Amino acid sequence: MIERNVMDKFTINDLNLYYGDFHALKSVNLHLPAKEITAFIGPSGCGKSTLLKTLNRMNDLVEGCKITGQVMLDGGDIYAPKTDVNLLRRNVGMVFQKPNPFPMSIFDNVAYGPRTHGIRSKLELEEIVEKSLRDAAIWDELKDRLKKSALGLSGGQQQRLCIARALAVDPEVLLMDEATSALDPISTSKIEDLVLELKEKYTIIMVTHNMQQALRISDNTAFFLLGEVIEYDKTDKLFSVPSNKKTEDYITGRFG
Amino acid sequence: MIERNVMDKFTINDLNLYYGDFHALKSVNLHLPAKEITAFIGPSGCGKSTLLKTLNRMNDLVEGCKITGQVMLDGGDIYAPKTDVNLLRRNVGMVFQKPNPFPMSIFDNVAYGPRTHGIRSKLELEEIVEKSLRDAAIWDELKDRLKKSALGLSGGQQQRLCIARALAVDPEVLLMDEATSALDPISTSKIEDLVLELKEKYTIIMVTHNMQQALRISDNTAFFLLGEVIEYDKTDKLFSVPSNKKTEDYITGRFG
Amino acid sequence: MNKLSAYKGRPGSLALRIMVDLSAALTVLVLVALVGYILYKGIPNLHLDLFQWTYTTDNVSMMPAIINTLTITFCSLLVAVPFGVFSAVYLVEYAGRGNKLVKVIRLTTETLSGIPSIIYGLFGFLFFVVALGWSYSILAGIMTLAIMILPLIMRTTEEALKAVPDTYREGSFGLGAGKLRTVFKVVLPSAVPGILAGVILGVGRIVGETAALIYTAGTVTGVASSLLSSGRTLSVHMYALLSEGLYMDQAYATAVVLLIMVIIINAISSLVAKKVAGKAA
Amino acid sequence: ASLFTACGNKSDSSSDSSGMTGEISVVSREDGSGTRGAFIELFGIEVKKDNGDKVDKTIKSAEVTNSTAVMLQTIKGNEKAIGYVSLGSMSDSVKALKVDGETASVENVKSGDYKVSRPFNIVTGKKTNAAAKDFISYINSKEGQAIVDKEGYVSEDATDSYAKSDASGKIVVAGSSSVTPLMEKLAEAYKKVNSDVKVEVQQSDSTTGVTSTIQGVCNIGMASRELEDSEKAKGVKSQEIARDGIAVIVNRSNGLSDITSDQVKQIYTGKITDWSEIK
Amino acid sequence: MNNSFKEKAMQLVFLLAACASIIAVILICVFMFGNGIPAMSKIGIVNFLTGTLWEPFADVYGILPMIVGSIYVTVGAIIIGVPVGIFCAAYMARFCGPLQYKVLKPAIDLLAGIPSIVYGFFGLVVIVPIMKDIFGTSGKGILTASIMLGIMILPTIITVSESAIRAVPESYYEGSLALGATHERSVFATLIPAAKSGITAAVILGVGRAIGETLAVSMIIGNQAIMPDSILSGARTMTTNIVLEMGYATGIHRQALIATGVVLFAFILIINLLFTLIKERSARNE
Ligand SMILES: Nc1ncnc2c1ncn2[C@@H]1O[C@H](COP(=O)(O)OP(=O)(O)OP(=O)(O)O)[C@@H](O)[C@H]1O
Ligand SMILES: Nc1ncnc2c1ncn2[C@@H]1O[C@H](COP(=O)(O)OP(=O)(O)OP(=O)(O)O)[C@@H](O)[C@H]1O
Ligand SMILES: [Mg+2]
Ligand SMILES: [Mg+2]
Ligand SMILES: O=P([O-])([O-])[O-]
Repeated sequence: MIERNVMDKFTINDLNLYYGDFHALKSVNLHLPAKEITAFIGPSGCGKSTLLKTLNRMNDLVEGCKITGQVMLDGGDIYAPKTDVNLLRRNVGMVFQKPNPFPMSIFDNVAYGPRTHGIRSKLELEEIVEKSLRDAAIWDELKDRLKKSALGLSGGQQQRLCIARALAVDPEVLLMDEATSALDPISTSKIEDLVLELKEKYTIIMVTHNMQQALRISDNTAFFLLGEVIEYDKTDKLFSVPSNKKTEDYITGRFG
Repeated sequence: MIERNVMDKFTINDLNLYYGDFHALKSVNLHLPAKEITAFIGPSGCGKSTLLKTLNRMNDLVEGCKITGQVMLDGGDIYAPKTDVNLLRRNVGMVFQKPNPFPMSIFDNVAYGPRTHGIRSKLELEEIVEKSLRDAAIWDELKDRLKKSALGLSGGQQQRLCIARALAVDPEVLLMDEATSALDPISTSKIEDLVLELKEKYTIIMVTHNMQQALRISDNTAFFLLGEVIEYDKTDKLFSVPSNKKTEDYITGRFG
Repeated sequence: MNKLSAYKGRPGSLALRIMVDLSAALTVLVLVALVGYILYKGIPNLHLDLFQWTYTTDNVSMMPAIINTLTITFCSLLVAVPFGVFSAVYLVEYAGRGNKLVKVIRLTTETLSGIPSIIYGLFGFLFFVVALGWSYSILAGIMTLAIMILPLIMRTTEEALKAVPDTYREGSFGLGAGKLRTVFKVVLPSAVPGILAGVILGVGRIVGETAALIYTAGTVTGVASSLLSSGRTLSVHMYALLSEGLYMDQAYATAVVLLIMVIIINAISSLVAKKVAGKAA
Repeated sequence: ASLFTACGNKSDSSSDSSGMTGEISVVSREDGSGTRGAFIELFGIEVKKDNGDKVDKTIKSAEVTNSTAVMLQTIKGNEKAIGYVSLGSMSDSVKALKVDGETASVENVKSGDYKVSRPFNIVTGKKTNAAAKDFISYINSKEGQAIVDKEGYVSEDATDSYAKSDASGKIVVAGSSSVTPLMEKLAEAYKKVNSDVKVEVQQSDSTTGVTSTIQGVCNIGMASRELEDSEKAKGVKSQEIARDGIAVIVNRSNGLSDITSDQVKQIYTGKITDWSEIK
Repeated sequence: MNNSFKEKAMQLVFLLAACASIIAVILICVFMFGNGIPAMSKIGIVNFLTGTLWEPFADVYGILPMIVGSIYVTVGAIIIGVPVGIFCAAYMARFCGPLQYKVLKPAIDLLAGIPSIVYGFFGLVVIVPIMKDIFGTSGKGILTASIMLGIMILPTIITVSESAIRAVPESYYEGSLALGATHERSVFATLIPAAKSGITAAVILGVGRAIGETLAVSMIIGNQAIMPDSILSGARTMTTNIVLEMGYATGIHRQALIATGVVLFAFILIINLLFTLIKERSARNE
């Protein structure tokens, strides 16, 4: 068990989510500590991505998606009517499974967020872009081609660019949905290193299929099955002495 | 070292491949034994997919792709002018990284190949479809919905359907390009089991990012770096006592 | 390119190949015949007289018509494109997916695209010319044409918007951008080539239109001096020249100029499309 | 075959050398058109019923066109076709037939020897401004009618010369496409004698010309037909400014050069269907 | 706050733009129905739709011949234009080299930009005489008009189909090739079926163009208001009926012509509805 703590970034209380008639998340209760890495694992279709999306309300975009329960960010209910969704998404950045740079230049990609939030000064933008790309460990590779289209980058570069893009708006939380599953081991390794560094400043929540990855970099792990949280614990503990039989079955499968 | 053998399915002699000016494969020499599983591993961009595609001439589709050297299938040069490319591709089936079922019914997907090759009789087609789906270990799951669109299947099901589709034309070789990288562990496991069964009848050549996977199921492994074959050996041997320093670095990296 | 031997034992493929090649050849043949016909009939009749600044019944100049065509084309697009694009944005980005109203709009607008242009002309005459009191004026013509090409622009834009991957939208929302910004900065720029294809089709219709204009913009032979004065486009000019059979030769010469104009407009459009697409890719 | 005798006496005509055989392609104008109205009336294709209603007996299989250019091109391209067209639009690409021995010409129409013609009308509403009146007076003047003559139409009798008034402004003349070419010529000539009035000519069709006048969209309407009662009821009246002869035309390769009005009637009512029946 | 106001304001602008389109649609409908319905009721809907005589001078208005004419010509245009168009689109998307494409693409754009009056004269001067010589008729008629319309809908069908075929994921094509299918089979058995919704849209647009085309058709179809008895016989379509007589029509005759437009509108609406239904059904099956 992970103790509840006032420092928790997210507190999820009895969250239920329905896609039309389909009950996709069932009474989820979780509290995600700040400045730690929490991993969501579980078989395909168990609701990992769905839960991740509820944290920055990307599920608002899904038609017929209904929610009951509470998601608190720093103690405030993000589903309260007065919540500014755009501000929320600015604070809770997201990196997608498939890198999705915009069809514009590398610079414009990273500057997109700051510009959205009203930064116009060229100098300031240049600073932010450089800093974000440095933070995403890709500055050296890209600094000479900032004006080139982002679509010309390799998959790994695109993904790190997307991370830089997310960092550029200076979020507090970074959601990553299988952000490395489309990448080769070397790119993956770079991004894992990066995530470990980012932990200093950001709260990171990641979905992964790769249990080694969860084991390697996460502090806490939640195991999902059919929309339910089966087990949530410190990563070391969950992988070494799982308290639930189902968790054990899953992680000790031949993939353990 | 793996001894050359008259039973080898493929013999690749001094193969060079260029994408325009880019030298993507450099003097590749390989011989791939029949009815065994050979894995290609190596970092992204090292030429694994490229080499795989030369084996059924899918690289013909790439503009500006030039080849020198020889690829022999059962002793015949597949790049000889008189080669019937369609026949070659029938004999050397391929399964892609992302499952790509056609947007038609499950039945029609599997029957597509046989129909292409002139089989019209409904009875015969039904037999082939059932057998192929059984071989791909997915018959029981799908037998009641053969008339439904294949696009409604889950990723793992789609991939096994694509394998069934490849089997339906009765090939001798199956090329698999990261066929499980888009799948969850349970689906991956099913497909690995399947591949091990298929080995009885087919020669299988697979590209994978996942070294555990290579270790688990392949007989031989070739390690690629920057378009060159660095080491090619029995899988056990390559992973336990690699003879090349680079191989060792790669497989003992944090991903080993 | 297609070695015959490759089709040995595959008569179906060979047949398909032949059909494909024949169809392409046929299309080219038709075009060559059409263009050849226009040039053959028109070029001998092209005289400098036809390009004088003012029209008289002696010189039958098409210069004013050329200028009017450009004015009307430009202004019609100026009206129809924002309305068409904004409507499409509403339908695709804002209205809910199952929205019944959207279906109705889509159906009726699509239906309107099959209505013969003379009906648009009569409507424009009664509505713009008479009811709104604009009398015969290029403004009446512009509005009528704008309505006529609106469904076209809407439809092509809709398709183009739908083709923009959702990942772009997600990416933008995920950064805290609002819907408006997402639409203008990410979605619309990616849809520009598709929208331009619609614009090209629209230009084709405007430039080729006669019936709808005769009853609205009128057929005055001079350059329209303001939006509220009448003027004829090249197609109307050609139609007028032909109708009584008095100026057949000049009509054919007009067809040549019309052809050249279409080529130029298409070339410019595709150039713009390339530029925009190039910027995005 | 009964017609054989009807025109057999004209030995000087080249009709017997025609040798035309084959089904006649009959081409007509659209219902309601002024040209068609005049044509069917004068050739007796239109029959009055007892109750006074008129019936158009033109055979249903006749091709119909609403464009003079299409008429000319159709006759030009089909050696078995017959049609009719305004004299003002006659061209060398087709051949006009003499009707009952009379050539279709302006002089013959004027003298009354050639009967097939239609009126060119201008239509005015209640409020005709000074500028429009001035233009109309020009049209009706000697100078104006001289232009009508010059352009190959049949002028009206005119005795007075045009006297420039001090009217000025813009007037719109709209309607019949058949009248338009003449009106353009008139407007151009008028501009030379009174440049204070600007005349805009809008070419569309007779009905639109009348409607536009009623609606006040134009000052003067043009119609190549007489006004309907329903239109007159709306306060417009028409005035003839010229007449336009209508020529019966055939392909140039047709050996025929003469036709009787009865033969035209028989052809257009479907009694004669083959060229061999015309000798 | 400022932002959310802008959002709301622009959403309103978009909505208003969409409404403007609706208003335009409504205005035109009101105009058409307002003029057409009274005539229909005076003539009697049944008489109007099923009457085979069109005699405006006798106040007899039956448009069945025109309905039949429109159907014949449109079907003819589809039979001629659709296969050629789709094959040609396949050629452009999948068979031709970049050089041929560079020539073909602007050529087809050009075809789309040529005004119908030019098509009409081309038909009159080139196609009609050919048909006359082959069949010994006057050369004008349903077949001639079908050929002409078949040509005129080509650019629409080719352009829209080509982009639909291009939009099909390459993976389908590769999947088919990898099964040993020839290039041709891969294109026609996978790409084209996968593009069917786009191709259907192309056909609908083409049908719209064919059924609504006026000027060119009126020059080469003969325009006889009689029931056609063969594909060589002359006929009149609903559109040519309107454009032909509008110039001199007054009173109920004029209204009857606009009522013809209403029927046409209903026709296109029905066709679109049918296509929508088919599309939805096939979408549900997937
Ligand atoms: N938009 C939607 N409408 C209806 N059902 C949905 C929707 N999105 C997801 N689902 C369903 O909700 C369940 C959870 O989906 P989710 O994407 O969260 O799974 P996941 O754990 O992320 O799986 P994966 O590892 O494959 O990404 C699945 O059964 C899925 O089919
Ligand atoms: N069509 C092409 N044109 C030009 N270069 C290409 C093309 N396809 C691949 N390449 C280049 O050839 C090299 C080998 O590519 P290949 O796809 O074979 O790599 P891979 O080993 O399969 O990598 P991955 O694990 O990422 O799939 C790469 O550097 C790649 O950029
Ligand atoms: Mg997921
Ligand atoms: Mg690869
Ligand atoms: O044919 P119109 O005289 O009415 O133009």
